[in-house]
Amino acid sequence: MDILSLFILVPIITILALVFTKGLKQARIVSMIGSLIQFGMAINLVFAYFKERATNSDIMVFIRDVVWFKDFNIHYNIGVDGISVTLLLLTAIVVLAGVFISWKMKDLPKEFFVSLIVLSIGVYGFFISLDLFTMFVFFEIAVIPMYLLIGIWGTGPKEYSAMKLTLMLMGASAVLLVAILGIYFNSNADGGALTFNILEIAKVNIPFEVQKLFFPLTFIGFAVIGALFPFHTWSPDGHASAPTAVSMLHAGVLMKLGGYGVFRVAMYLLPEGAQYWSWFFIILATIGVIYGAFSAIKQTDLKYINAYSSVSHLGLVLFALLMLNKTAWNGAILQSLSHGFMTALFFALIGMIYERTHTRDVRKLGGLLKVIPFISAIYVIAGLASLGLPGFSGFVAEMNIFVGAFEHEDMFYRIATVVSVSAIVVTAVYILRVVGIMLMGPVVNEGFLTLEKVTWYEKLGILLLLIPIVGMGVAPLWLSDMILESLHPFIQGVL
Amino acid sequence: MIPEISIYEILTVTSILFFIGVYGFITRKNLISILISVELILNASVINFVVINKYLYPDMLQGVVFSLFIIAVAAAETALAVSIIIGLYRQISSVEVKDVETMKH
Amino acid sequence: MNFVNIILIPLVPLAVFLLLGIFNQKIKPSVSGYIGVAGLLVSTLLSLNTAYQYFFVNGKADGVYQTFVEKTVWMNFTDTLAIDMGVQIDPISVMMLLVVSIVSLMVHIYSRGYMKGDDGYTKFFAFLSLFSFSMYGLVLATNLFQIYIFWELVGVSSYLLIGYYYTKPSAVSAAKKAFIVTRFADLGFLIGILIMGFYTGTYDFETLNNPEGSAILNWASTSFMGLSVLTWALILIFIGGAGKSAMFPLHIWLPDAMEGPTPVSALIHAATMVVAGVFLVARLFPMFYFVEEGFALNIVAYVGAFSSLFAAIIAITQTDIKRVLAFSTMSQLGYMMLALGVSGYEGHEGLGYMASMFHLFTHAMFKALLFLCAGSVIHAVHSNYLKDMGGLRKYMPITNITFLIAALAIAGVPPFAGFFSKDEILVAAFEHNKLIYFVGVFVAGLTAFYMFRIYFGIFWGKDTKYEHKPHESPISMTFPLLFLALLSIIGGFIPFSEFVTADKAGFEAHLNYPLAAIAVGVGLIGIALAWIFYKKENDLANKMVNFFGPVYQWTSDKFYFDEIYLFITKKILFDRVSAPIAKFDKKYVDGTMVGIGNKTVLTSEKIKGMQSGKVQDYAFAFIAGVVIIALVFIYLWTD
Amino acid sequence: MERIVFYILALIMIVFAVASVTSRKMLRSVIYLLFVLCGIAGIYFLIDYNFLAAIQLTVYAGGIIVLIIFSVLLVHHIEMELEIAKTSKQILTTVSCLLGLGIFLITIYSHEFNVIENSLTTTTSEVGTKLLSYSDGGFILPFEVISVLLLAAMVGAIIIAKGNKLTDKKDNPA
Repeated sequence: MDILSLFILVPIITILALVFTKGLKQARIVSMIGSLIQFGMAINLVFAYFKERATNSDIMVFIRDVVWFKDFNIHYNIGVDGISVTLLLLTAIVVLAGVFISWKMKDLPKEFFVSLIVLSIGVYGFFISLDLFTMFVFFEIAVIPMYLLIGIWGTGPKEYSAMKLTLMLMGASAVLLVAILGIYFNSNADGGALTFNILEIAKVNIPFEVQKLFFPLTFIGFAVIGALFPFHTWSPDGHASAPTAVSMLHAGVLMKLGGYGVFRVAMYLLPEGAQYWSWFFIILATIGVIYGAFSAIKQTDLKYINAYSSVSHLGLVLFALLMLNKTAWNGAILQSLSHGFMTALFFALIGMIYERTHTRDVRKLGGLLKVIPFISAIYVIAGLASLGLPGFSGFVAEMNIFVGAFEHEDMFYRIATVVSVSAIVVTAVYILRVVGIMLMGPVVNEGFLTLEKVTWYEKLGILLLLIPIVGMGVAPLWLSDMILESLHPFIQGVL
Repeated sequence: MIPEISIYEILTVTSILFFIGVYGFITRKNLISILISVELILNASVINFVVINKYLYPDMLQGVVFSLFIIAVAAAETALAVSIIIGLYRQISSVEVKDVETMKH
Repeated sequence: MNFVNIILIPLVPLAVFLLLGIFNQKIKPSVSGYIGVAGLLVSTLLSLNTAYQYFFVNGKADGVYQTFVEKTVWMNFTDTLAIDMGVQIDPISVMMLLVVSIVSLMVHIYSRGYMKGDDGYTKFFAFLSLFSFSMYGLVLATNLFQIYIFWELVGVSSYLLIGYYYTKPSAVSAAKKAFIVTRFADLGFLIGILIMGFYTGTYDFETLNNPEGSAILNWASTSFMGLSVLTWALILIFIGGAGKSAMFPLHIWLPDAMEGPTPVSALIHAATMVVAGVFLVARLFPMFYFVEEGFALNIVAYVGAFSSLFAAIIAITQTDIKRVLAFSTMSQLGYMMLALGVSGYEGHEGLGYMASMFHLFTHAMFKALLFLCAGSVIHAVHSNYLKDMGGLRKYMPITNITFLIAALAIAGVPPFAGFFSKDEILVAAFEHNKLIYFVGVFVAGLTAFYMFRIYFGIFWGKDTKYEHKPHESPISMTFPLLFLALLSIIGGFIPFSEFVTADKAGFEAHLNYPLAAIAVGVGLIGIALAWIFYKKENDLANKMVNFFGPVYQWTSDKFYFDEIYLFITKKILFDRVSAPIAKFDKKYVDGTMVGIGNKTVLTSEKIKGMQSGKVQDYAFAFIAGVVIIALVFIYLWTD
Repeated sequence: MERIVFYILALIMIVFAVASVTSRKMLRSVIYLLFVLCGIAGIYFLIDYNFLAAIQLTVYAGGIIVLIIFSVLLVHHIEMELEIAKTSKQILTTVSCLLGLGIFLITIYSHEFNVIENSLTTTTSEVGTKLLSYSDGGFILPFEVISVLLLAAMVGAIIIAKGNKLTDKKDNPA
């Protein structure tokens, strides 16, 4: 068995094992063991990747290619480069943290963990696929369990949110499918057979007219899940209604599929289309960055604040991708990772606060630093990380994006960059507002004085997410170099 | 064949009959009237069978035989339809289409 | 140079921070105080050693102080641009090391007494250490990005320390305000860095500042809106510096920042962090001086002069002693900025630069001393307001004396430290720009006046009846006072021009006796006026207030700048931008998406009726369909 | 002569067909249909398919119409007026029917029929032979199938018409 297929296989085995469990205790132990194995595999993969990379200079390593559906030349084709490796690691960590955070899942725990792990299969598969069709299949696998997870275990208007989220993502999938087929049917532009293989298509000179037509479709198809303005509206409602672990996974990992897809498919396969359209999507992304930040200021629900903050941060990912240069792309990948950890951490903390105080309305909270100091302190740290404080991952990512974006000579792009940079101030405003109202100040509610202290599994979940944030922020060199190296073939393809 | 009468004229008449039947089928609101319209349509097509047999392939009999079959089937159909109508009338005391719309919604 | 020792200077406080931060609950408060002080003591000794080595042993080559750099790549941006982490040793960084070390150590010691019994004792020392680490990193930075990184860290430690009394809403909002205002300024800084990096291809100070380097020689190659892009970059970077150094109009956070514990005010908002802006300009001084013939430097000079005047006027009317000191800080920072602004580069021409650094050094000592004295007073009377004080000289003799020394130093009375540095500044200004010189002299007078106003108000004047009899502070608090007072007395005699100059060569600076006499005279007039108004309780002051009427009111309300900013942020940004965007999102963007969904449901609801179950309807549709298709395909399509 | 007869027959058929589908009296509508069916029988006579004409008269005019009349009498009062469709629907239907008719006619008239001049008379025995022939082109199998179908229809009709009573019995075993 090759090292990558295990990422699909282990969750499947975990699910099978979960089927035979009874009750919360067994279910969570099994899921924890499964996720721990995944986590171990992800770490092992990083080392294996470095080892392989030393001798192997292909674009992708650990490639495995099995014909899946012969008539249409669909393959089960997997492989990774530095970018997917880091994203796999992100996924493994967030899933594991998610399991810890759901330690006390009361309703239908078995089904919950099964859905959660099905979701993770989709994400793993998406990150390792090198075949457009397989990629699309995994994309769908990742999206569908979302409906169940929100619809069944959510809070508030959960059916509405679940429906909205699923419908919008499905709509995007429909657009995406058209785009993928469009690419497929033009993959023989230089002669040869039609293929879904990304690496093969990248070598083909797809005609400019075709690129112009299909780039926006591909981009929008992926960018909806990356919360591109104005297709972001599923995200606040979805996040607000979802249970904690699902919010974490969704914002932390699932939304990254958007940026990754844009990068792997739209940018890599349709570079001329990307150049042709970049100005237009730059405008949308820039609006998203500013708009998300400003929207977050006026929200009162913690999850909404975080959801809009995600819109802003992920807008920055798309913004960087559209800048079409190595530094900005490096920033985009780093930002994906960084946002993945940070937002997962945020949602975990919000979940803990909600569990204790039974409200997410900032106006009803206050003085939490006094009563639950650990959670509050971590919230402050997460907030500082989110506003791009040096020493945390967000800073590293944002600086790469800004420096990269500024490399673009064109005045229009410069202005867009300056506008996006100004989001760091607005971000500070909404983060500090929440910190000020919710954590500091006098304790507003007598009931808060007896809040339960943080438990060991919550601490574990938090630390799992916090360590990478700090690690990336303090010593970014190895990570950013690893990504930069993997970006080389891409940037050569594009420019 | 009919002396002095071309196939066009006959086909014209049958077409007219056919569309009258269609018109009736669509506009009438009563099951029996609809049955009547169906009979018109069937008859128009039967004539076509016969006429084309006669005018174009006079030494064959397929058209005639088919006409017989159609008439037989029409008879069976009418019998069944009438029994259904009567059964329905027993149940709901009406043979109006609008009262039999339980399939809708 | 022994770089291991130098790198340890910031790392020791960092280690202390991590230790205290992670084991916050487990460490006894008394122990954590010792750990904090010990950590900083190590750093201070190392700094002193570094200074000695640099200035007296091996720093000089051919009469010029060398720049030593040791760095490692932290992150790569492009093939040419990268963020390095490292330490740069040159006169100003070594001088700053001393300033930070001495003040920080004194504040650490002082805090052991001042913060005694506070809930967050350990946390406080952790934050102090974090701040010290960041500040060391800032002064040792080798490049723009590194300085930006520590700049932000300094900002956040300031945020944490201002908001230290986090249950007090005013402290929370002050912390938030400080962070956001400086963050806003940092936005300019960051954009400046981006521009600078892009056009010069480097972030390194050494490369940038080299007068023969390509960055300075080619400043005219690209221009934007009539000015060199590098000028724009420098102006933007100066905005960052102005934010941290509370220059007008980004000064509004500094008075509010006094909500923090007083030792914090002494360390961060008087001596170290707020001079970061001055340090930044000094750091990039060759660029400021050479690019576009010092266009950006002129801006620095005027902004500095105006801020200095503006703050001195406001300081006269404030009644909270810490706020008086805050505005005084702002005013003195403006002084340093204006000194930089009027400076030349080589030899004696660079007097302003040297004077600015000199003033930075002396100011750090006496202003920290003033704050610590104020802290001691506040500790004794439990109030920040002048009206609650008076006649304290009897109860707190040491505080009285040290405060007096500091006040004399800031008023520029010889032989205290302030006299020398201020004199150099005024000489430099006199030689370059008379207008700025007059502003400087006027401010010197105002400074003396407001400083002695609070001095007399606190220690003389009316004999307030105290609920608890005030008493002198413990030794842990008075020792730093005495130590800093000593430095305030002797600090002025350091031959600064030998060590810290723009071209690093060193020159002989002499007192300019006529100008010095004028400055001292103006200072003495200020002190005399204060004596008349405030020495004994009388109503002269009230008469003056009535005389100036609305002007006094404006000044005392700080010319309503807070209100203007509040209006812009609350009314315009929050209510006119943010709220509508949030509403727009819910109503239109989301509305459109939901609308599409609802329309789909509605449409299906509508066309569901077509599936009526009536065979007749189907037949009609069928016939009509067949007819239309036949029409289209047979008769229209074919020809 | 035949021409005149044909036109008269055609006129009768069309007029009565129209009357049949527009009349608001059920019974009249059935009687008009009877006239149409008779007219069709007339056409069969004209083209010399006497057997077919006879079948038409007996099965249709004699059998089916009577059946329908019975059902009408069973379920209707003779005076009852029928509902008619909405005018808009009538117009729409008319339009599409006319359009369809137009298409039919244009198609028919634009096609060259390969008419073979003849005056052959078909005897009943020929038809019978054809129906019962099991050689090539024989119709014995459909013939049998139709027989079974008629039987099945008969049984079905009886069961449907009696359906209520059967269920009644089941419901009330006593």
